[in-house]
Amino acid sequence: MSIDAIALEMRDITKSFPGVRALEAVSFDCAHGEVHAICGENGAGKSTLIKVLGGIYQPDAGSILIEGKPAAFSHPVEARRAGISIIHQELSLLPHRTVAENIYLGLEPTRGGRLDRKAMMEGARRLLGRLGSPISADARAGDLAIAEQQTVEIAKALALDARILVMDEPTAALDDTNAKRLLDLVARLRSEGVAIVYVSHRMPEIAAIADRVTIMKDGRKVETAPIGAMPTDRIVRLMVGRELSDYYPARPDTPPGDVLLEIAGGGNAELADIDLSVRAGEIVGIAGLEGSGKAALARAIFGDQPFTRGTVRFLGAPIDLRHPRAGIEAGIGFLSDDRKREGCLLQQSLRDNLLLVRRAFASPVRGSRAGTLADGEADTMMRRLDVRAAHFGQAIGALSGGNQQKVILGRWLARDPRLLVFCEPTRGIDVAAKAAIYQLMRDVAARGRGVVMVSSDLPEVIGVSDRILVMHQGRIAGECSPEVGEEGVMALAVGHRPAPLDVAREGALA
Amino acid sequence: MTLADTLPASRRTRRSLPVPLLLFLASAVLYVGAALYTGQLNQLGASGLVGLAQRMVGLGIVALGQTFVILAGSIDLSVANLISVSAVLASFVMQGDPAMIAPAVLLVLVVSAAVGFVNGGVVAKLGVNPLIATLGVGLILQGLLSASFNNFAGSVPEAFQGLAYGTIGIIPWSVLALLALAIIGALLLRSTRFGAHLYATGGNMDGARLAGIRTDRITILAHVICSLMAGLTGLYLASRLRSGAPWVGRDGVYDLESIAVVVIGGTLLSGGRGGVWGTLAGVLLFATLDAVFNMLGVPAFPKQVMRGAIVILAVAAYAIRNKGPVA
Amino acid sequence: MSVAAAGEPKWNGGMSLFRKINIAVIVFVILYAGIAILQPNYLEPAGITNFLRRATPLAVLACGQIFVLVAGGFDLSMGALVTLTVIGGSMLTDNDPGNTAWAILVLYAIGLGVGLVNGLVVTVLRVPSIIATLGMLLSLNGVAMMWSGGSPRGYLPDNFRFFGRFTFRDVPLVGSFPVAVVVLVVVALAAWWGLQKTVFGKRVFAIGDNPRAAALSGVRVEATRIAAFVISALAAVTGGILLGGFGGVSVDVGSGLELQAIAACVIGGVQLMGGRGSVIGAVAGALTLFALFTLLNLLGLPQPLKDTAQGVILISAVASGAWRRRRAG
Amino acid sequence: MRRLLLGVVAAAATLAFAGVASAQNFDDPKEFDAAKQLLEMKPEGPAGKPWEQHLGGKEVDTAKYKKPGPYHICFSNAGVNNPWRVVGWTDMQAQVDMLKGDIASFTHADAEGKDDKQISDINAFVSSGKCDILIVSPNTTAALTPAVEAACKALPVVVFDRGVLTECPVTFVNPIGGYGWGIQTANFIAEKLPKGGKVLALRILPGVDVLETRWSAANRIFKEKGIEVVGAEFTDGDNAKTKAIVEDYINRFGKIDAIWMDAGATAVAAIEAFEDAGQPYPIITGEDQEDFLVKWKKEGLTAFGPTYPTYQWRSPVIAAVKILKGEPVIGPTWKLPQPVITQETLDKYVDEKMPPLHYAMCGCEDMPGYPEKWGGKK
Repeated sequence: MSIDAIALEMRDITKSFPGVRALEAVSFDCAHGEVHAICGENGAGKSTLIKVLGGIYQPDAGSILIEGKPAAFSHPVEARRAGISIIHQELSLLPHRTVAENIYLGLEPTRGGRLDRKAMMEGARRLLGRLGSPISADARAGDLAIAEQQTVEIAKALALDARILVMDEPTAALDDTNAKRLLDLVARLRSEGVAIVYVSHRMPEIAAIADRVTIMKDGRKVETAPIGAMPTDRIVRLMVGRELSDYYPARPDTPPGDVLLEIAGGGNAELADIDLSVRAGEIVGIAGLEGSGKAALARAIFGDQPFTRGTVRFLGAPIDLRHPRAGIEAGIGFLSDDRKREGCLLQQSLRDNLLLVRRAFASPVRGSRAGTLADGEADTMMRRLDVRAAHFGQAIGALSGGNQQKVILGRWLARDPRLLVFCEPTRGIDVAAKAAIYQLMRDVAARGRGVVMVSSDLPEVIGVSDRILVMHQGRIAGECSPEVGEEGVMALAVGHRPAPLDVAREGALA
Repeated sequence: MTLADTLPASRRTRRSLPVPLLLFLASAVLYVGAALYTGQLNQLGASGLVGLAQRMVGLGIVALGQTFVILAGSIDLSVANLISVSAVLASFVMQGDPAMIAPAVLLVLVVSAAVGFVNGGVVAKLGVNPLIATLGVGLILQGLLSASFNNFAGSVPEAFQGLAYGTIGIIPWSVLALLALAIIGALLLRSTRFGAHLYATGGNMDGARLAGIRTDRITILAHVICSLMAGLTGLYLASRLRSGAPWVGRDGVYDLESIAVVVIGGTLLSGGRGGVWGTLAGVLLFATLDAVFNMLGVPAFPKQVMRGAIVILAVAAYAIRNKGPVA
Repeated sequence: MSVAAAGEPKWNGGMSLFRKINIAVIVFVILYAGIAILQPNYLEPAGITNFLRRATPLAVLACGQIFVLVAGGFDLSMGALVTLTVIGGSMLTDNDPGNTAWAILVLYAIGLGVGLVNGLVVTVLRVPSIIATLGMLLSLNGVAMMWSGGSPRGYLPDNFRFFGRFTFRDVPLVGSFPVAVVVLVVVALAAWWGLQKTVFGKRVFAIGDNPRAAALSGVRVEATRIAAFVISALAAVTGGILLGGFGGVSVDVGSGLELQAIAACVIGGVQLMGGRGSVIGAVAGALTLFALFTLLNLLGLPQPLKDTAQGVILISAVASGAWRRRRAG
Repeated sequence: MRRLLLGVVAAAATLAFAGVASAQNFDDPKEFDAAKQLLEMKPEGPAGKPWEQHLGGKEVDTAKYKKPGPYHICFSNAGVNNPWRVVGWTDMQAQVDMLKGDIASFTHADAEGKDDKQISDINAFVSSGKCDILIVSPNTTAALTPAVEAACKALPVVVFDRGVLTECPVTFVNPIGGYGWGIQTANFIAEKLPKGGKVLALRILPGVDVLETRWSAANRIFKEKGIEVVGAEFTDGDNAKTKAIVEDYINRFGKIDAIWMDAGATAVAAIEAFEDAGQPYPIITGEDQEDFLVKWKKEGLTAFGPTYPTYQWRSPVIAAVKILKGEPVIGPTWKLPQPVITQETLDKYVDEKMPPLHYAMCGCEDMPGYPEKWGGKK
């Protein structure tokens, strides 16, 4: 394959946010007809780099050259005009609009000043066909499954017919078949001379498709090298910056205690036939692809999206988890995977965030300190959690993800539930904070509490869990021990192991 | 906002209710029922129905404009004041002189557009909450206007009164104008890039920005359209009332009523979904209520109570299906 | 990133003190200085207490409205409830001082009912509060008129009017001291305590900031929201009792007060759509607004320019707040 | 954007000046003189029934409207948005009851103070074909003129209170009006005021013609007599605001000797401001609202109660029935007498059993349902 002219060059890009240096003098380039993969852990700065390229953030320092010419983007529209198309990790579809309208958002074809709906529909169908997707172009985006929405996002990027295509974890929500199809498409685009920046956590994909790899860590570029010089284990080592073994806390020798939670035949619109038990002192990992029902399972255990079928026993007694409050009252805690929308009270102080759960159950008319924790205690707790902030009266919104997560974890520790459900506990968190969170989870378990950890991050699931349940299509596809490794878990997750019959997620497509 | 917020847990496909049609049917049933009940069969004849349509014009035009800003995720509380401004401006500039019609109309439209531009700019560029921004601009307008004029100012020439009183056959011009504006509005929303971008701005501001849409400009343009519609309402009122007074907009409660009919018409208060036909159906419901209350001879005070309850229930009828947090 | 903190930053110069003081307080002091220059008797104790007395109803309304605003909603029905209170007060007392006590109880019960309905319409029927309370505004105006047949049927007895009108004479130091100012202090302290010093208040902030996070943490979002509307309605009744006491019966005392109360809060730094605000700010905002009205009256500016000035102050208060926040990141 | 803002402000400022120049003429010497003449006239008509009396005027022939009864009367009301209109509306309904034998139905539409709605209401009445005659109480004069003109073509019309700019109604009933009010009140103050006394004028709001003319006439007399008016302030009809303004004036001038009001709604609040400030009561002109009259009697004020009598709501119903019977009525303008309440006649009008915002000059004492229908107690 011939790598011709450099399509994109970013030089010494630096970007800071209050309290965080997200990028520090990062340089990066990509040629026409090249797939340049960026690897790095969450929080390594990949997404920030892409947002700078897309004109969403303006860099504090550094320059961008497109086709050798300097460019500065103050608005996404300018990046698009420069021929850059980005598939963002965060979905940005309009739920009330049709697929075709979403695909052509900002690029609507017109004829004589009027929207050419026919062209939009046809174009949308063509693009979806190219992606091999059966999605109807006039369906409302809000009615689609997450994976389907991801497909629409990709179609949206393709519609721009860009010379530079940036894909931020495009296969995260796709099953194997669709992921394979996407990789074929990437290869085709490459042969058409498109410069492709490809961000992914999936090592096999990178090995299969990338021409060069850039490793990022803690906002810096670690290394750029051709894929031939980068075997997967080296990539991982560079990403993590140390051996995986000392990254995860040691597992205890003691066997787990009594059964805390027992679910039999649990099901709802997204789940079916869930049989599951969690014991005191153990960490149960739940893995699965996006849309496999692992997030739904966590929410069902907590009572946010309750089971409609089956029985749940907690601490030996039957319990009706119809509402989060019921779950909390029984002694279950829940850390959402969406810290911003479901976790933080962004404008409130660290103390107020920490005390939220305690306050939800305190007497309302007593002083805000009564029945909760004194400010001093809250502060002590945050110091113990090693929350780093200017002061604890500061609004939580200004903190980095890791520190936010520690405060929210503290919110639950302040109530000390018997069972804690973690959803993607380290999403968007830097490495140091990750290790700290893992240790905290282990500490919780060591105190005789049960921990359920739902995560899309396979190494994390394997590194932290005592045993692993793998979800596939709304059911538990199987249970395995961490020793089976990533391949073993993945095999279950994609349904390669003889899966229990062919089940549709009931109601999901109704 | 992400899709996750708007998607119910159990992603049941919920088709949106055909709000415009339901409102239209409800209005028709109410109106015909009241006419039959009171034996005022004349109200079912052409002149009765034309009268009903005529009741829609003033609120209808301004509500069309309000639809645009609400779709964009903003809101406009200054329309009532702007209506007064444009009505007064029109009749003051015209002073009964037919030659001044064109300059007066032009001036009104320019001033309206400028007010819309300021509204949109304060919202989009200064980041002021649209309720406060437009409330403030409305207060400023009202103050300047009332300081300058304290009664009906000037008058409109006979020719200009044709706007409100002229007819084609038996159908008044103004009703046709409302219909035409609604069709233009619907076309704008459905068949132009601006329309698509407006829905995107109101539905998912960040997503729209990522798609390369200049959401600031869209917001400002929506406000300009809304203000122009308020300006047109002012012109219509000046024509219908023969003159403009600094209180015509406020007395008409066009600010709150236009918001109410837009929301009753199925447009989301947070933006991104809805359209002009729903709004027009909401206006029809309000006009029908006026007519029906008159036919039934409902006293003024119970009428107020019922209207308040109807506003709440009409919105509740479909809002109750909404699962997201409401404040 | 800085190191783990030991606590609040210590005083580091005048700038931080300046930033800590609510901007409405500063604007108020400037406006009041202007008033005092035009009419020096506003600096005498009696002048000050008299000013406070007049501003009390608005400040009380702001103290109620802030709960709904911080919870992320609006209460547009306040003004109509003030009117209903005054008219209802005259209907219930029927000019008999013996009726005052239970009449006031009934009025608060009505307020409780109105607040509950507002809250239930928002939480159960899921109608956005701006529409819900707008509907309530229309209905309450109608109810007040229906009840009285269009015009109040009785006078408000003197003991009903005590809170809004009576002034203690010959009080040491200040000379005269209106009862309304006592009410203001009590209400403001209660609101401050309730919103900023209780668990309940913290929940109000939580549901205004992020209702979803609050619900997932076990906060009863609906109940808290309903309570906020109830508090707002009870404040409106209090405001009505004060206004009726100060001025006697009339039929449109309350019109427009809801927007003034919201404006007062906003000037005082309360954030629309919830999550941020302080009672001190709301009271200072009310005093600022009232000082502005007074100043414009004293300046003899044309009456309507009062609206204009109010609009300018509103927009600049919010714009400067948005600007300061954006700069702070 | 800043430039645009400036442009808008500049345009508005220009208009502000233009506006002052264009203000409608509320100070018409001719009208002033006409009112003066009317005040001196002796009312004709049945004694003790001022709503059937008239000041001058001629009878118009109504034979062409003659119809067999009973009649369907329709009434387009501007609104019942203030106590004065509420009392009047009650008067009107009672008058309809009194003429039950002649009236088969009485349908009304309330425009809620909206011109636009009232135009539609009138059109709906005309197109309903159910009205034998239409009574209109216009919300504003100019705006309702076209609708009334259109109605005149279809059926007889009676207008009262505010007028319309057309002579097409069979008759337009109203009292002497604002100039008369201004003359009566200002003369009273001129007579009672000590030399060099200070007068504070309290007005409701600007721009309403009936109120503007009251002020212009009064101000003309104050000027003629060299009386110092220390201020003219708008109260919005708001009690709290009235008190605040009066307090400020008392503070600023030390003493205010007289209060002139263009409407009495907030008279008691103004008086209370003097009480609260520990000042002696001023000379005051209010209106015929009961709360003012009661206060006047209780405190022995030097006061004066001009009226814009609510009994004028009775006359149009009487006229309507007469017209449909073909009996002549006074027209095209029918001026009603505009009595005042003085110290001498005070006792006749004070009635503690009536509600505070009741207008004593309602002419309703002999009507069925009095006083309960008006909110009073027996």
